[in-house]
Amino acid sequence: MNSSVSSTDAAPVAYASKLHVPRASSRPGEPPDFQSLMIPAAGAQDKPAFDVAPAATAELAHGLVRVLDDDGAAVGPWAPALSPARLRDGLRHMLHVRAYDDRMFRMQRQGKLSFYMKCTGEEAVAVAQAMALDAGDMLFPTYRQQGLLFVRGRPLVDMMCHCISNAGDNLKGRQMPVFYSWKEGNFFSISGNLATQYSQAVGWAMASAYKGEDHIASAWVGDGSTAEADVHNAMLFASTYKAPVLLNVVNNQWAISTPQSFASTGTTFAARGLGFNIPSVRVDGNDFLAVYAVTEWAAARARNGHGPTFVELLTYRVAGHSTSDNPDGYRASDEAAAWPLGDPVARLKQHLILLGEWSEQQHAELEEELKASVAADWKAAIALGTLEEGPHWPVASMFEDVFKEMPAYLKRQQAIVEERA
Amino acid sequence: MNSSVSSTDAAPVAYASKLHVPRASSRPGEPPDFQSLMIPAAGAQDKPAFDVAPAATAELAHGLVRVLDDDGAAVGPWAPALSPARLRDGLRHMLHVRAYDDRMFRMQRQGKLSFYMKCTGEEAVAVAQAMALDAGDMLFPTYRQQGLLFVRGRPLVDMMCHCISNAGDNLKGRQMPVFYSWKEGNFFSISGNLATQYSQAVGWAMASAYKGEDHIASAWVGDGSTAEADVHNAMLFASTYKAPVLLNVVNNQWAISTPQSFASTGTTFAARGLGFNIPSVRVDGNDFLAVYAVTEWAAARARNGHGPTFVELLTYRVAGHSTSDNPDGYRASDEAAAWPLGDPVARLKQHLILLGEWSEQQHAELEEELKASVAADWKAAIALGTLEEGPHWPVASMFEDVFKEMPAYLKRQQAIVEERA
Amino acid sequence: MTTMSMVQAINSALDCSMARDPGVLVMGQDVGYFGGVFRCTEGLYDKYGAHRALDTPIAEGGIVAAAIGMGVNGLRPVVEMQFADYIYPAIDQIISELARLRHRSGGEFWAPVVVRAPSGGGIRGGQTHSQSPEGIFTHVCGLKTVMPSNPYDAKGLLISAIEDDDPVMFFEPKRIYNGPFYGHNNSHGGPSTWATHADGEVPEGHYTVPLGKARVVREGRDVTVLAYGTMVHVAEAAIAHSGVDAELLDLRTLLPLDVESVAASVQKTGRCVVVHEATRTSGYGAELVAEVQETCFWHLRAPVERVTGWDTPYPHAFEWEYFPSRERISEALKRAVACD
Amino acid sequence: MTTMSMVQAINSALDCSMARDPGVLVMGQDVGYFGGVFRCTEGLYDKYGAHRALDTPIAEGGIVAAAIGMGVNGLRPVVEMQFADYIYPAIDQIISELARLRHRSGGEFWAPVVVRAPSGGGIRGGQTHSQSPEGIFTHVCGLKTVMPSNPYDAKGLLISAIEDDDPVMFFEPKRIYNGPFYGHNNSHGGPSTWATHADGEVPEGHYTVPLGKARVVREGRDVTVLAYGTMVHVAEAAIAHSGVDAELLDLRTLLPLDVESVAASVQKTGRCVVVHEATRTSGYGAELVAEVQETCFWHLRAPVERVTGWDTPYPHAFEWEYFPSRERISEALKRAVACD
Ligand SMILES: Cc1ncc(C[n+]2csc(CCOP(=O)(O)OP(=O)(O)O)c2C)c(N)n1
Ligand SMILES: Cc1ncc(C[n+]2csc(CCOP(=O)(O)OP(=O)(O)O)c2C)c(N)n1
Ligand SMILES: [Mg+2]
Ligand SMILES: [Mg+2]
Repeated sequence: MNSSVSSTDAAPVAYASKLHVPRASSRPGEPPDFQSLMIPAAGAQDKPAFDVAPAATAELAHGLVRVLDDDGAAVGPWAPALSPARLRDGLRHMLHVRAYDDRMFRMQRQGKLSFYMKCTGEEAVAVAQAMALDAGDMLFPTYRQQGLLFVRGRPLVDMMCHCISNAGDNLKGRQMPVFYSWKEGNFFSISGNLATQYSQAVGWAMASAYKGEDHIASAWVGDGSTAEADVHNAMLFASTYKAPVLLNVVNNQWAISTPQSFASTGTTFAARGLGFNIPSVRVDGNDFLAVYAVTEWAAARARNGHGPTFVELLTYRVAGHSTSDNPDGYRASDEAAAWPLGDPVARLKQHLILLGEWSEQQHAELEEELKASVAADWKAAIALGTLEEGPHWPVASMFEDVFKEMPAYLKRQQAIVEERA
Repeated sequence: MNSSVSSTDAAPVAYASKLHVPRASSRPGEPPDFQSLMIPAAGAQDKPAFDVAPAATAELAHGLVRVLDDDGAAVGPWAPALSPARLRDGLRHMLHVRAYDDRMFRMQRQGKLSFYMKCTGEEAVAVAQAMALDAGDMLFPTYRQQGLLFVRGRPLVDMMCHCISNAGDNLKGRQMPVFYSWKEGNFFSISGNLATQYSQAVGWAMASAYKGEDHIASAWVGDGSTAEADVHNAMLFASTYKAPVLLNVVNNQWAISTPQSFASTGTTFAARGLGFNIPSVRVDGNDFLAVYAVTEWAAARARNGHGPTFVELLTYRVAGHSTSDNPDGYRASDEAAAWPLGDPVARLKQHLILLGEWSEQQHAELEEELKASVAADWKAAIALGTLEEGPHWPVASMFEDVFKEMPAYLKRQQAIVEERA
Repeated sequence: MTTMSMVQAINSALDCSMARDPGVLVMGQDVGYFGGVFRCTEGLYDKYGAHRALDTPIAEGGIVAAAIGMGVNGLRPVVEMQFADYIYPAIDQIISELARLRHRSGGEFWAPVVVRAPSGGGIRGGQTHSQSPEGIFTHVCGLKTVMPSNPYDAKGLLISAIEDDDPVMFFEPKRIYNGPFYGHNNSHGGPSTWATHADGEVPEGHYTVPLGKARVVREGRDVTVLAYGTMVHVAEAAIAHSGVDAELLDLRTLLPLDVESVAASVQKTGRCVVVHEATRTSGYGAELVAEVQETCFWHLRAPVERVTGWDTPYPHAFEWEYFPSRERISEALKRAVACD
Repeated sequence: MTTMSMVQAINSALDCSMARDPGVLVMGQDVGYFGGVFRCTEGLYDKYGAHRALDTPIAEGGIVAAAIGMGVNGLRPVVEMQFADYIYPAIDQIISELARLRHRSGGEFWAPVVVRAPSGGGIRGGQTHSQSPEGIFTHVCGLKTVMPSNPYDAKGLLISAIEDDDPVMFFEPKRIYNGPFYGHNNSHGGPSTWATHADGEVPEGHYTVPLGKARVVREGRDVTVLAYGTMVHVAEAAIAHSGVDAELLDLRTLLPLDVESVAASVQKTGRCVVVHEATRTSGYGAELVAEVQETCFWHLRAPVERVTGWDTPYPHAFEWEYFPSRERISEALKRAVACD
């Protein structure tokens, strides 16, 4: 119902609206409410064969693949065969991402970056997925999968240089912070335009099949961004041509201030994949083991000619959307604490400790070590230049790469800039 | 697999492609193949309550609502309560459409129209649906639902005048033939751009709910056009805001030369609705009674606040796409004859005869009567002007309606045209 | 009379319009509960409810399509695109549908939709939060295109746009949302917040500024400057800086253009400089040059020059070198008056 | 050497390119089995298979996105839009992605995609089968935009476009697909099929026509006519009809524009008429006028005039009154030379 109109102007009667408008899981002053999330117990879902018929994944699409139980034990058919060493790698990467995010966020607050975006609470998604993929697989991420870069070994100094647009920025000062690109690591240039990469990833995968190659593509999109047409196009093309691609939806409950209910249509995101005849799985995105297992399975499907898999990763965006917003303005400040799937770092740590392969002390030491190494990286990065003081790339470099070879009219514009410099 | 390259140029080795490319139900020289269509017997589907949960319509979305059995009897829970008089109305409208299509097609071949599109074999879709809707409901059709206009009582002379862009054309000579618009009949202006009306219909329905009104919207799109982003947007918005709208997909198997397999992803179109949490039904589009029943049910749902329904109408495009193509160039010439759901006119006729409410003789007489009346309408239309000879609207009228009031710069352009005239 | 920033003035225009007409609603990403990422719809959700300050999915094409359907059904939706850079997914609905509907239906149907979009640089947003795509829309018949340069005009033009029965593209220069702006170092000496700027005085109630009418910001004899949005202020600063006696026109509406005012000024001064932040080639400045050239050829004493953004994406690190600065405009003015 | 229509020349360009490079494929609606609604891809399905003459869903945005991904993965996709009017659903992928990718990734990624689209009037297609949207793309940095006027150029330019590592928008004037065209009644006296036109002689094998170079169709002393696509022939007819000694340039590539040739000609003739079929306001003609005015101001002896489509949708019944006719061009030529 509309509130009644009050204004200095004469107020005509408002309509008695019958329109349904979705609600949020919480708004400031309200208690968090995650009742509507379906969260089955760990180990409850079957693991089907690689050539499963799409319709046979209905349970997986409406349920939730979970491996770690409340005690930190790995249970059920999806439990992956990962050595303790690999698990520790995963934990290290997640902690590394977290240390990086914290540093960069603080640096933004100090004016050293123009902007930053954290992935706090979602680290398992990118880290476990990158570990389950091959180095030759092409990644089409959003701005919230920085973990992919950590697993693939990108030097943090390079990432930082990009974020401060200094002389060491591989993107030559052109892009906002966090819109990374890293060809060497098969990490596609992140676009400011949401979801465009999703359908491009399908084209990349089609080309891989066209060339008879075995590389697959993996694409990510946020819950809110599933609303974009590119996601429809991606699903349609992936299914039509059985492209070897993983289509991941990172459902972290929020799209800036807008709840997932404005994109989910009241069912799971994974369910949408079934409508396109794509095998679809909903997975606990804060469960490192479950994310790894589902990704490994989907990648094997793609590599063996069974086509795309649609994966919803259920997680929670603990921090604000970016440095530009304060989430307390649009959701209960205790919502993160009420999130029923916990923290991915804490859960993997618990598992490793349960296995006897990790300890609180090791954990604390690792955190310290990573904090120090990130601090050292930051020093190394700003030694190559800062956002405000430089050195930057030469200003005239902005005219490069518009085309492969600079046409005469751009050279004339460039000359004007060079003259002024 | 790629064919090997042969050319006067040196031919490098082509790739051994693994890409999956969908196939057609037939190509010239091949036997038609409709094996993959799932066609259950008439009466086999349950009819759920108006407030059915979307997921509970899975059977309806993968099955097929059929009422008329092979003998022409109406069977099962979906059989609608339609009087013989109403059924005869339906038959008359379908025959009228067919007579109109035949005449206009021939006139195009004689050069009196620039273009035409028939709906042969699909007449039940528009006719039965229009009869099941209220006059105040807003229609957002494609070019292949001319039957809606017949049911709503648009004078054929007006439709013809539009198609020949004469002085009587309500669209003032601006639009190609068959892109009708008829505000009085709540029939929305047909766009040349496929599928754009689909998401607009949802907005119209949202406005109806916003205003607290009871009118609903009904939109149509072809199987091929479901690939457009507007269909995704329509489904997303309709489901998110529970808009009172019918979203119909007319699956006539072909999109110009492209088979439905390039849009269906190997499942039913109705299945896609489930992914958006919309109750979805697949219906025999050549079964007048089934189409009527499903439309009546969906309209009642919408009118009673239960939101959208997604309806796939399974039918077959018997004629070419338009006057611009010859279907024998891309599908087996006997495909229409092999279509397993028969002809909608013949099936309703059989039903009426079975009821003792119709006869072969009455049918033949009606066909003659309609043929004569269409011929008379054509004469009346060309008396108001022909495409080549006119009279048309004044040429300078093309500058009107770009804006509500003509800005000075358009008046200047108009003046130039008027001077030349 | 009170003072308002441009954000507040836009908010006030929406508020007034919603209060007067229950058919007016605002819709877009984060415009409801949150009040918009630039705060233009703040408070409307509380005042008018979730239906009239309508949050939407992130599907620009779907938003505009829904707005068209609503417009056809008698409402006056005001759509917010979160950034003008994200208007492209909606462009088919805007160009093929919104702009053409009245014409193609012989006047039977139309949709009085306003599409608001923050445009231009100013927040270090890089290439996807800084674009000025207005030129594209001026090439589309059936659309009106507006860009205000100050709070007073913003409110009056937006109310006009909402009350207009034609679709209007309404671009809001985000750089001057919260204060006027005169170039890189802001050293014009002019007021630095709208609160102390004459055009920051905005009536609280309903008023309109007509579409299609330019405003003479400053009279002058030697050269005419055509500008809109942020560039009006930078041009003003450049005029002061250069010492050239220039006449400055704030176009306000790009289509329909106020050709009479443009021609009258250029026929008087005999010289013209066109300024915009958008990329140069085939930008709206080209149309202005062509128009001036066609209507004032025999009066022109110097080539009409364009000072614009470069033909590159808007670079994150080089906003200032990209931006058509006070200095670049100032030099163009001097070049113009040097001709005789 | 043989004679080809423009359709055949385009087909031949695709065939040559596919034969030479297995990474070249064509994709789009009805381009595979059927050979395209205008027959430009006829025979390629039989010769190269379903993977390389790839039918697609009716989702222009999805087609271009897939092509970008393919381009990034080393292929050279040639996309056919069934009509240029249907390019808008793909425009976000074209503008925000295809055009920007190389720049935004610091040169790490690019996609050598060609987007072919039949444009312009000529088939009584009304407003949604007749548009000429080329101007929009010339405003987008990172795209090259091409429009041939004859079979020889069409083949040579298309091969250049396919081999170019930058994205190219390739507009094909459908009115001259099957024969040259000189205006309404075709009474120019010139050849009426490509078979008897000099530019209908097309080598069967591989050759290129460089992007970015205009062609002097006819030398003349008194006025320069800038045209492209269909309008080249109509302008030729208008020149003959008017008796004005005009120099006619076929621009062929709109971006990058061959400014040197344009300026050289206008500086010689001192007058210029710009012709295109697209709507007038903010069309590519505006850029040409601006460019000519900037580079040739001191040589101009008459205002540069534009002869274009009107600022309305393309009307079904009034194609001829809408079309920039031989007569309208001819009058503009006479007006130009009357100035001195
Ligand atoms: C096409 C487009 N529209 C709007 C935006 C503005 N925007 C940036 S991020 C964002 C929210 C995205 O939410 P989601 O997809 O859930 O991803 P998350 O940020 O939660 O990871 C919006 C609306 C954009 N970048 N691109
Ligand atoms: C946006 C857009 N793309 C392409 C076309 C060209 N086109 C017109 S009809 C058509 C086929 C549509 O097929 P379908 O949706 O199955 O409807 P049908 O003709 O079978 O009724 C195509 C591709 C168009 N009109 N609009
Ligand atoms: Mg999110
Ligand atoms: Mg079809």
